[in-house]
Amino acid sequence: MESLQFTQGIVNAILLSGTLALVAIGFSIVWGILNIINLAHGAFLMVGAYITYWLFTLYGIDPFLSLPISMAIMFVVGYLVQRYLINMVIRAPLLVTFLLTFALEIVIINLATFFWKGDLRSVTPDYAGLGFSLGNVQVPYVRLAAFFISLILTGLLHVFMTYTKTGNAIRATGMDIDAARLQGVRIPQTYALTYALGTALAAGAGTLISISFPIDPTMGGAYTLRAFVICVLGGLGSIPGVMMGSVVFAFIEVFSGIWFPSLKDAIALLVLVLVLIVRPSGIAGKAFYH
Amino acid sequence: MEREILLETHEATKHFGGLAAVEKVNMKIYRGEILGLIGPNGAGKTTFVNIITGMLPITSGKVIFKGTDITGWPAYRIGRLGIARTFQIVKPFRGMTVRENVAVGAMFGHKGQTRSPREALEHVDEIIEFVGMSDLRDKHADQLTLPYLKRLELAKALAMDPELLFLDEVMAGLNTKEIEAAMELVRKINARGITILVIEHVMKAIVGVTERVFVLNFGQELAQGKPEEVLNNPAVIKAYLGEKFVQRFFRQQQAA
Amino acid sequence: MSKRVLVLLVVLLVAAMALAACGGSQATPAPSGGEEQSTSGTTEEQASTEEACKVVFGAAVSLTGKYAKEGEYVKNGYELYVEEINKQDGIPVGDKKCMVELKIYDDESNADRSAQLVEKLITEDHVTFLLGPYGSGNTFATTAIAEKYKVPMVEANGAATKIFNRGFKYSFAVLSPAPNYLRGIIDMALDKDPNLKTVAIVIENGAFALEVAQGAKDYAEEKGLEVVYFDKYAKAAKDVSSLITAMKSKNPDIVLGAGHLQDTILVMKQSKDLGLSPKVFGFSVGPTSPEFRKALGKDADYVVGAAQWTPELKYKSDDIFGTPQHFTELYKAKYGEIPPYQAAESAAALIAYQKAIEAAGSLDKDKVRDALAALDYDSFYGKLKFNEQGMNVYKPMAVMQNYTDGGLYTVWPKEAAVKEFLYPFKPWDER
Amino acid sequence: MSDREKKKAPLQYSLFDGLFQGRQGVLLGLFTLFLIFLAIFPFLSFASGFWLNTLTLILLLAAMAIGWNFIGGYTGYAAFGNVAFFGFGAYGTGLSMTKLGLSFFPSLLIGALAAMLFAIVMGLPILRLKGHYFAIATVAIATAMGEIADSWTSFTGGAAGITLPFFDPIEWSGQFFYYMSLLLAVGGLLLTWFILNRKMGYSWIAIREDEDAANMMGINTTWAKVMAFALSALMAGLAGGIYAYWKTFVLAEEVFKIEYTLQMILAAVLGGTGTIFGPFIGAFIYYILITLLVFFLPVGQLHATILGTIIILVMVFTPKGLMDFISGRKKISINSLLENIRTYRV
Repeated sequence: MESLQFTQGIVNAILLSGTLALVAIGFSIVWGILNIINLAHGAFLMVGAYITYWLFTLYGIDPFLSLPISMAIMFVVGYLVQRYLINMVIRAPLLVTFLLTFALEIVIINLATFFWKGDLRSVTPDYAGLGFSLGNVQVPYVRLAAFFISLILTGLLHVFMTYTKTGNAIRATGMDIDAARLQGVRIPQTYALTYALGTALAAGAGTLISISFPIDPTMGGAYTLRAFVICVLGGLGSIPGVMMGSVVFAFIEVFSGIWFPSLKDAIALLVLVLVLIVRPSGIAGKAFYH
Repeated sequence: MEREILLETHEATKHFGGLAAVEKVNMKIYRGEILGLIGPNGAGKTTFVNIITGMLPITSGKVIFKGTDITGWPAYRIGRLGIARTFQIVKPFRGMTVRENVAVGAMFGHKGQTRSPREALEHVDEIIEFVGMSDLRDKHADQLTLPYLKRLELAKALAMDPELLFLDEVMAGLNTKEIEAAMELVRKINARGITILVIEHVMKAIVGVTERVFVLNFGQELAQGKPEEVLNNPAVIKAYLGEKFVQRFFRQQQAA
Repeated sequence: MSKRVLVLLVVLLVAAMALAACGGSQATPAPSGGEEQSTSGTTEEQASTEEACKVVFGAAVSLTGKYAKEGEYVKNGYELYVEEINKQDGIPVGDKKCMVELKIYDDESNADRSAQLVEKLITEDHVTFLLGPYGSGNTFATTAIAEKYKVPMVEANGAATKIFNRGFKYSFAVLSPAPNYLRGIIDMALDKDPNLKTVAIVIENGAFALEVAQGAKDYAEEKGLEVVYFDKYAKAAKDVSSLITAMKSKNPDIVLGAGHLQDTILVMKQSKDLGLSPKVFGFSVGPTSPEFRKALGKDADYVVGAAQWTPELKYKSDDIFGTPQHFTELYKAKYGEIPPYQAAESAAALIAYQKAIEAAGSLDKDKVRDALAALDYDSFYGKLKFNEQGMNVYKPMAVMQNYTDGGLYTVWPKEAAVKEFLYPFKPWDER
Repeated sequence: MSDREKKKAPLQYSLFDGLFQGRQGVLLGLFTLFLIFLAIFPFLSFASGFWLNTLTLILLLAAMAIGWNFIGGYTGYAAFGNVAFFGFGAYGTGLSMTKLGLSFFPSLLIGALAAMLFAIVMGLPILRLKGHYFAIATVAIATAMGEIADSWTSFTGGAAGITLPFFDPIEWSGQFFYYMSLLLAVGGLLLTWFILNRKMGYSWIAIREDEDAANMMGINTTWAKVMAFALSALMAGLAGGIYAYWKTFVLAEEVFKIEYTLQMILAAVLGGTGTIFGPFIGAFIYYILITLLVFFLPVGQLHATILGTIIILVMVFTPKGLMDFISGRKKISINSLLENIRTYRV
């Protein structure tokens, strides 16, 4: 019996790590390139989830098909937010951008609560909750699909950042803004693009989450915190680091959830603090952009 | 007569990951002298100062100051013991006035233990005048221009009543006239009985104020001696200016 | 400009408070202590006899935040009563009738705000009586304020017994206390299948749910069941799959959940994901509200929930609603859905007030308090009677089940059951 | 500058920015008037229980903001977990009163000391972290502490919390807690002033402006930072203890709410971080704004949106807070509002 707990735990953790990686990757590039802790990340994720919900509820659009739609919408929103708001104060001390993105989160959540009410909602396509069993271990199709889509999106991002001109411009900006400027990179646009990528990925994660978890306007905060922990665990600024951080975090979360359910977050957070103290560059050991 | 050694390093070494920034440097600084520390960019000059002053942990080796082994001491204890420094990239306390900036040195430095903040604030007028900033005394540091910020660095260090002062490129970015003034200032500081280590790229200044020069290259000692000798040392010229320049230099000399 | 701007700033700062404070409180004596307050109560009463008599009930209710949905039911219940009683020209007080008014603020599901608002209701708005907020946490915070000012509060949505363990004199609850919640479900399950052996209990980490769970555990053990799993999840949990997995490995016959609507939905959703199929799924709060079915669709089938009250109960009363069925009709006409029990108990709180006021023949706070303490009345909601501590321990809990036809029916107690208890829970993989 | 003038010129403390800008007389006068107003407030005719309650909350917030200012404003460490100290103070006080059976004042002391001790123990490792990492470590610790308090049923009472006795006599409890909070907030102002006159004040600001330089100049930065952290814990811990007894219960979800951290930061930022009076005034501005939005303006459920918008505007236009304008260091004009954007945009 205990072994079921263990094997199911492993499956849960692996499935969870995919979605978490997607959540964290957007957070990570914004942090790494723009040096902003984007506290509104979870709010964008929530909006992505609601876009999926409404497309499904009102027009019957399959949640997986709504993925590009919610990502595209939030890409535009993110671009505008960065271009015309955050860019204005981006070089200010950290407290300013911290509070700015926090205020953004308050506004988004409050508006969402106002228009959509605070109750839990679920996207319930016919296949929700279906799955197959490996022995006694249950693997829900939706979460499996979400896992693979997350991997694909992460892979696409990696390709984009490595092999396209724009991706290179973004990375160059993150490494040395002045050099990038001299190379002809248009910084405000590049920043906006980076942030837009971050919000689009958040929205994508929101879509995937909405298919397997109930959603509500305050759902995002927990994901912002997790993204942060993952970035620290994995080391900032590297996609493989984030992937690794997600796996480690997912295992911590799932197993502390099995053994000490009410201390789930506390354990993850104390691990974070410990990692920060002992090895401030994360377990992947890559240097941070500072 | 043997001069008194004020500071001495034994095989001081600093590694960043696998990279050796400073490798087994033995340096002696004698009380009362002005020693020049030169070397090409990336030679490890600032790193060397950082490990002596406790800004960076030393990888191996020893630092002895006034006969005390200060290896591994935190920076503030070293500062209180009588070593002060300026920073290549100026580090003013921007939210404070000039006088408060300097007073911080006076209240926490070598003789700081005995001074109250008010005494420190009153004490520093003389130093501010010494560096020629009396008129700017009550200005905020963030309103100063670069030459004054450099002087402020100096004043802050002086206010600590140091016995040994590291000057890290205080003349970089100054024009000829300002350099002259700065050189004069360095001499005046030395005349107050403060031993000085000058890190400088401005060769004119090195030749003009130092008695002795120590050359670092790739973290290791390349040469030391009198400024004129060292600067004519082909190895030093090569390290500084590259092979091609050395050839050209000697060709020119021959032509002359 | 500078100096004037400055002065202006400070003056504004002070004036903003002063003005706002003056709003409706010229009559209040300075210290806000209890004795002065009760005098002011009488002053107001005298004043209101001369004008048209009116009773103002004040409440802080969660209209936004975590308990927004439940808060809406509470507000609906209060408002339905007020609408109905005012059709009859209000509550009889002595030989005249007093129109009823409601003053409701949104406490944002926040206990601190709730307490602050109740203090405002008492000292600024001078309401005659207080009604409760939603949830044990907020109720706990607000009863302390009511007690401080010696204003009665009849609450209908805080079931935790710890609210009433402080010896308060002015707080009354019309609903059955938390430890009783899941007893009906256990009784019913054993009645159906005496061979049931094991129970797993998952608990939302909150005062109410912990009491529910402890009550259920004690009762289950008393009935010879083995409690194989008993653990809590964080209050705002968004993922309980770890607990579900742990429960599943124990293979329990009965899974009981102590919590609220949102986490109950979450537990059900993830039980399906992870294939947890016990013979009975029962929850303290959630399955009886229309939201449950809305969120889960067909997956809500078979799930049972504890209910303080159900529309099918066979109570008869001479209050304005008369029977649960009549209440249901009125509620449906006004809000378009079957009333959840939160609405009924909230309306019942006002019935308790009405009966106490009638008995006291006065709006005096202390007289009404004494009448409440002595109240023994059979309402459409069931018995309204308070023990020493102010809890209504005299009313039984019912059980409702989400039926396969999409309906929600009372299946326990047997006397009131309109449908047979569907047993066992149909495993997910057979659906 | 002649010698005579030099003698005459008073020592200028930038530490007292916002006060010693040539209008200190007016400002101190107004502030004293305001304090007198606060001191007699409970005896004014319109001082209902509700307003007493609201002002008590404001003063507690002010006290916490003043405490936050030590670490966040003067020392420059973006501490986002100060609510942990509030929670420690509340639990320390609550547990001392219920489990040890002590009376309020010794319990309050124990609570505050517990908060300070925790700050020292936590501060030593995490004050080595910089910027975002420090910020998030503090959030993480505060959140974890809250969760532990929430589930450690045998010690803290878990989610059922701790119930404290009522203040006796209950009729005066409003006034008692009001004056306790006023005392704490004003004490916090005096403490700030006292520290700024000591070397500690200079070390804090030096650390904020440049920690390396501060260290190099003989400042024991670790000690100074830990002291700043511990003193801000003292303020929050005392506030937490008063709050616990005032509310007569301690519940993790109430006393470890991350919102409290944000409120103290917002109060400090609105007023002006790194100024003596900024956090105090900011607390009033913040809370009055909230109170107006929640209770008096017809914005209904959108008040959080309006609050968020205000924060965004403040961050974009005057992130240094209003103290600059109040003190006359800056004039209110389009230019001064756009200055921030000009400096920090990309």
